[in-house]
Amino acid sequence: MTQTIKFDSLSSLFNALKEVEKDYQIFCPTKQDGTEVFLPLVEIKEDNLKATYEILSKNEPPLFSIKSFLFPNSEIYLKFKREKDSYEFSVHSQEETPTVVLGGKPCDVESFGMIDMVFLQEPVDTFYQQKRENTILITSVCNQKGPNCLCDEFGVDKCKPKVSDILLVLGEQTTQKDEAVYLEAVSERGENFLEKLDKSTESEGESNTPNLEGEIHQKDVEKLSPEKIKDIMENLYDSPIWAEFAMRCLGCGICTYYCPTCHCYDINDFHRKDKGVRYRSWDSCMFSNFSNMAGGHNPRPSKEDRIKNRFFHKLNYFVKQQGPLACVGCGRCAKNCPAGISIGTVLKKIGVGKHV
Amino acid sequence: MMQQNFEPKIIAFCCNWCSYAGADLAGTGRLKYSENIRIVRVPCSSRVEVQMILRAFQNGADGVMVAGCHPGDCHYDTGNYHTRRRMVLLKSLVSFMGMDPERLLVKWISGNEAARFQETVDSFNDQLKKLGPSNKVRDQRCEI
Amino acid sequence: MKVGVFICWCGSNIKNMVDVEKVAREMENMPRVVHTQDVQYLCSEVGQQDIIKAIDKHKLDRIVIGACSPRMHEITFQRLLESKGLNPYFVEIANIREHCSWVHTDKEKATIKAIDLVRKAVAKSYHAIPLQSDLLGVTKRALVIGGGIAGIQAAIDIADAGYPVDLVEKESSIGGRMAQFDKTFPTLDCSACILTPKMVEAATHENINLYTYAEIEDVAGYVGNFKVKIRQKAKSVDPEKCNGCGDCITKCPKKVPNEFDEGSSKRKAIYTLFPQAVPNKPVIDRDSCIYFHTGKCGLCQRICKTDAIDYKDEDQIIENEYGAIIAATGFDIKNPKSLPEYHYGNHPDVITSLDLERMLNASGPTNGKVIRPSNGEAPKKIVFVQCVGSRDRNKGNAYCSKVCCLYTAKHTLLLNEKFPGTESYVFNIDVRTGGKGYEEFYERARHKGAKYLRGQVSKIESLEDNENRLLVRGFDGSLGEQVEIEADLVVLATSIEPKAGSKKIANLLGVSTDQDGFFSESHPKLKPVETQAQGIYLAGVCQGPKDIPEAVSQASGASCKAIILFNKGQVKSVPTTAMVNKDICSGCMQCKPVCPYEAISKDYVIERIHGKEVRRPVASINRALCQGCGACAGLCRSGAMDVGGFTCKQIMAEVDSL
Amino acid sequence: MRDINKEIIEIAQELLESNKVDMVLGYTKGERPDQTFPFIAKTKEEAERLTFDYYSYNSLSKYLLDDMYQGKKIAIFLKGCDFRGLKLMIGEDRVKREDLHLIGLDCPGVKRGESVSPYCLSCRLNNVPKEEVDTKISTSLEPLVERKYSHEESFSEINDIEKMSNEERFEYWKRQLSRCKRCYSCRNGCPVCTCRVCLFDRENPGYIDGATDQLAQHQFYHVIRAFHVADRCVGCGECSRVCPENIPLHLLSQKLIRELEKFYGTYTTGVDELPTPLSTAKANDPDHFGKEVK
Repeated sequence: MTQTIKFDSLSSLFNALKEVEKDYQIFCPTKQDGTEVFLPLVEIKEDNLKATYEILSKNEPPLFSIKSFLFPNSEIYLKFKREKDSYEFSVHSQEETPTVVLGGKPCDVESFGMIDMVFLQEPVDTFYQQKRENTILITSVCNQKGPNCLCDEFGVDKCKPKVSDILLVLGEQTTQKDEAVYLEAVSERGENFLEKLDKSTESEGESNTPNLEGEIHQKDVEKLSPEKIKDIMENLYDSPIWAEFAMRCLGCGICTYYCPTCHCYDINDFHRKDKGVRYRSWDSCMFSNFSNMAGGHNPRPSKEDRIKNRFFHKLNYFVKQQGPLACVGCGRCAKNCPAGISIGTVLKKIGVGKHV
Repeated sequence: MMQQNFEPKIIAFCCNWCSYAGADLAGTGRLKYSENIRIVRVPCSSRVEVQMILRAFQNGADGVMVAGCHPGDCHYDTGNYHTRRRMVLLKSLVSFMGMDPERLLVKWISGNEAARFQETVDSFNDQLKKLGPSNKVRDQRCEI
Repeated sequence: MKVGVFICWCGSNIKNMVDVEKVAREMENMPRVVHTQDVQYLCSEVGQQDIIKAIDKHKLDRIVIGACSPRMHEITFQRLLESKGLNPYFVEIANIREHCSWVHTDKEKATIKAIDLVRKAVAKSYHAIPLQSDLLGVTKRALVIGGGIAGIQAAIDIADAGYPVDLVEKESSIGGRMAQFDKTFPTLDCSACILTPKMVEAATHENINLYTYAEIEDVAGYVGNFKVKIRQKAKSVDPEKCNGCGDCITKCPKKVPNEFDEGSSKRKAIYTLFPQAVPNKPVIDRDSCIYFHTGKCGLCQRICKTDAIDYKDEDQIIENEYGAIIAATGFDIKNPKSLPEYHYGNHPDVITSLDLERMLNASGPTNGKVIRPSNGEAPKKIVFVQCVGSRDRNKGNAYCSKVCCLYTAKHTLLLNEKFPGTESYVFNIDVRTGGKGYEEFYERARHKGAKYLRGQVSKIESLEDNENRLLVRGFDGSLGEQVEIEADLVVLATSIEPKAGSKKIANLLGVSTDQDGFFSESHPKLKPVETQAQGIYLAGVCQGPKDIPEAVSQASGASCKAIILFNKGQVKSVPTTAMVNKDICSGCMQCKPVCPYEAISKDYVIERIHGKEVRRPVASINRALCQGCGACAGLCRSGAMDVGGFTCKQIMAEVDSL
Repeated sequence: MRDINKEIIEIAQELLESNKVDMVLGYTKGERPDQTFPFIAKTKEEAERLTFDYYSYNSLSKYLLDDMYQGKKIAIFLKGCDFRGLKLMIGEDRVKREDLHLIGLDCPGVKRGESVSPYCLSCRLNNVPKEEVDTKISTSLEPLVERKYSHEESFSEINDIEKMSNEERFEYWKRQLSRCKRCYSCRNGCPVCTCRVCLFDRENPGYIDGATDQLAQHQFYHVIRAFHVADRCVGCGECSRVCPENIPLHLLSQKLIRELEKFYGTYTTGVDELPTPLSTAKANDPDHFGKEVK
């Protein structure tokens, strides 16, 4: 039974993937117009591979989290038709062919652990569940931290994430320092997929993943304690710091949309004439109309309320409900927020964490 | 090439005082033109919001027409001057984004120009038949 | 909300092309529609009763009607709703006649379209909001633009009804075209004899105020409350002091062509338009006056006993308010020079009918003698050419000038009377004599010897004979062959055209003009004197070619409309005005400059935000001024501005329903 | 050489100590050297952290619209483009000039990553006019771009797209827009998107929905957004700068500015008098729609 298979280069891995393409939808990261995107394998040409390799090799998550593969920005629930006064509903059929997402970073895949806690508990979000079970995650591991990374602080193992099907290790990250690419199955789903790949000519067959080299465990990092932070937050509800942040905040949705653990959505109907669809799409608690009520009342009228709510959810409410802090330390907020507000700056403000 | 079997969907925003009246006169004169046009009555072409035009395209219109009084003849003196500026801008933006500007027709048709109304509709209809269905700006969920 | 849908057959007008039953059936599928019905004549008493019954039975509060254009019967149905205690703007009309059954030929497609149009109307009706109109006062003073017979008549009628009227005339005297004429058809009574009394009446009427030698500068406001700027051109003669002796005119050394005689005679630089001019006080034509060019001369000032000449006189802008305006700007005649085949301008003996009219006029350039301009001798053979520039798009105008047939008949009769033995030949496409006593008049002309040739003139050229006569080449339809006539004089019945500068007036008034430049009436059949602009009415040829009795009766009609307005004393404001959603409005006031009626002004609202009182600007609408064009709503970025009857929701709903 | 940061701090501290203002709205350094972020100093100590450098790209004026700033006396640092945006707000009575102490900087241009940001190439006003502000600081920083403003060059970026065929243009924008996550940062960052309630936040009528899988919705949003700032754009480029997906949104605005200029003459928002071109229309504007249909 396959544990690890080795490809002598990224392109040979891709050739192998192409052979199994008919049974899977495979998505990989690359660059388009200089911006990191995930594209279906078919659209990835030879000259994209360089970019793809860069993304896999850099110890920083790709621009946009792979959350959207299991929890799309917008997806249709059901369709409906109206005949006179009778309505006809039909559930929107889900994609059957299994999906393979290559290139997620440990922090990204770990985030699914948290979303599971919300979506897979009763009542189960079947749309998420189906995708979750139908998706194979090939995680590109890190051998050190990027400029914005807080994975260690938030207890994410950047070398061996708990949630994953297959780990992707680049030769250059290892003691070998070669161009090879190693795929190591860490789940049953992963193993089955690797077997399929193994049959393909490109693979060099069985092997063991060489040891990673690099700043694998940061010594000076204290792992953040959810309980401690939760308690600190308890006393900060009326603190002026939220107003301070709010004064800088643009009120856009970048932090929530790029955060791999944020999972709020809105449900809408779109209909013309006698037919239409009900669909859900991401929503952001940073938007003023997120908490707007039918009567026009808004329980979180100001930016201050909203920004406070967001960080209380991450650092307090979620701990109470599920246990962990709702953050995997991917650092996307730090990277993308136009006003420089991030989980890091907040932790710093509330006096937690050395690095930040 | 003309797609004969294809019947374009045209939504026309017509100024109540000129082009709408012109369409009425075309009726009174029994002038025949294509059935594909649906007229939305507005008090003045300047009332038309850009949002409405795009909405029409979203909903699957193959062509949108905005018709007002001839410059200088506006029932409200200056309305169509504003329409003119807005539409010039919208058209250029739309073409800059590659979204077939020729699907947006802006026309000055007075209340007496029944024939001009008829001719405008028919030639626009033919032009759209040549262009074929509009699928660049259409919200796909309309077909679901 | 309960919607009732009514589809009108309009007899066969709609039913023949649209499956009305199907349309009605389809509408049953629309939400909130509780009643659908197709009716033979919805506008009829019976039809209206059907609607009323349905309203009572189903407690309908939205009525959707598929019928003729809302521009036709919207009022009818709005009144009906009002009578049932419903807001008149809860009725929505789908135009399935003018916009559907009348213009399409494929019943199936037409029916599908009709269904769409009615569905659109139903969708709109869901979002209908109640609208009211306010009552506005009316300035009981009328302005008449143009001092021709139409303008004079209109002014006198309004004045007689007891309302003050300002009559503005561009020339230095009222009278207009009719003053140029000799006799009028079909009675052949003297034009001046019947006109001058009216001119004097207008001038002396206690309620009429004359502004001669004046022009309209600007028109603002709306029905009942127009604000007009009038430019009183400098007359350079003080009408108060001047006693009209006329010495200045006789002494004035400068001679210029006399427009009143179509340039066939000369007038002085200081002049009255014609002997019976009203007011009969001269003005100085500064363009030709020596003094105003060189600063020398000044003769008139020296000899004027009453010291009325005032070279320092300046244009003045007079501002007045009016409740109603009547446009009677009259007409010009086409200059036939543009049609070389008629040789006009190349040979002095080719003249226009108006030239002949002046010659025939006893006070005209020839004191009533008809002569050949080339040599001053009496013409023996005269050829009249009809439809010069009329009834032929390629030669000028597609329309018929209407009066030429009759005045030409008149001319032949007058010539025959005054100068027995003159032969008259009339080339015509056909002779049109609609009008009381007109056909008889034409018969009389023929009986008296005028020879009518049915055919058009192809070419006129000079016969190089010693008398320098003309050769008229034409086609005689009755003989079916080319004919050539050697003529002493050729008279061209040139086309009537809108007065130069009337386009400018139309723009000032906000009245649209038709493809020929004549002012557009509100409805060709039922509103011939109204315009699309409320409170502005039309009289005379400015609306289309007419003869004198028609112009006069239209003038009386127009004045009657003004009088009605004044008697009511108030007008309903437009209910479909712009509305500001003050919660959303940012008060950026970008909409202000867009408004043509200055109806938008800045206002402030005081709000409590997190316990703090905040005073912020918002736009606010003056409903009396707003006419509901919606230019502001089209601009407003946040969608805070909206228009009653055409709200964003309504139009969006229409668009979505298609 | 003068140290601009020292100067900035002194000015801020003076204003705060003398109670001329309640707060100073400026910039401070972020975690990384290439990060500079908005910063509000309320005390002498906080003022110590104020700074200005090539990464001070945020437009601060937009913040003033938030209720939190209402009724406070505020000193604000302004680059040329920020100043233009603020002028528009003052002109539209959104903020009160008397509540503000304007500190004008002559801007050396800002950087995006290591390269100078493209919008600065089309900058029309880097040097805030002395007479318009209460305090004027001339930076000691080396200008990043040659200050000779060439009108044509300022539009060079859109020429490339205009050269494309209609289809190419469509594909180009389809690619760009399909990345849009509708985070609205382009709207919220824009100093002239100043509506109290944005059209896109209106529920009724709902103009737009979150269906990010529909190109049509993206087109709708971006066309309207660009159109609504067409005659207001101050060319600060925040729209593109804040976009995490690097969608070149400023090109849309530039295109519109050029069209406006082509037909209705040059108008520099925040410098020229209100009203803006779309609120003015003239009888003698060129007419593009009079021609007969072919």
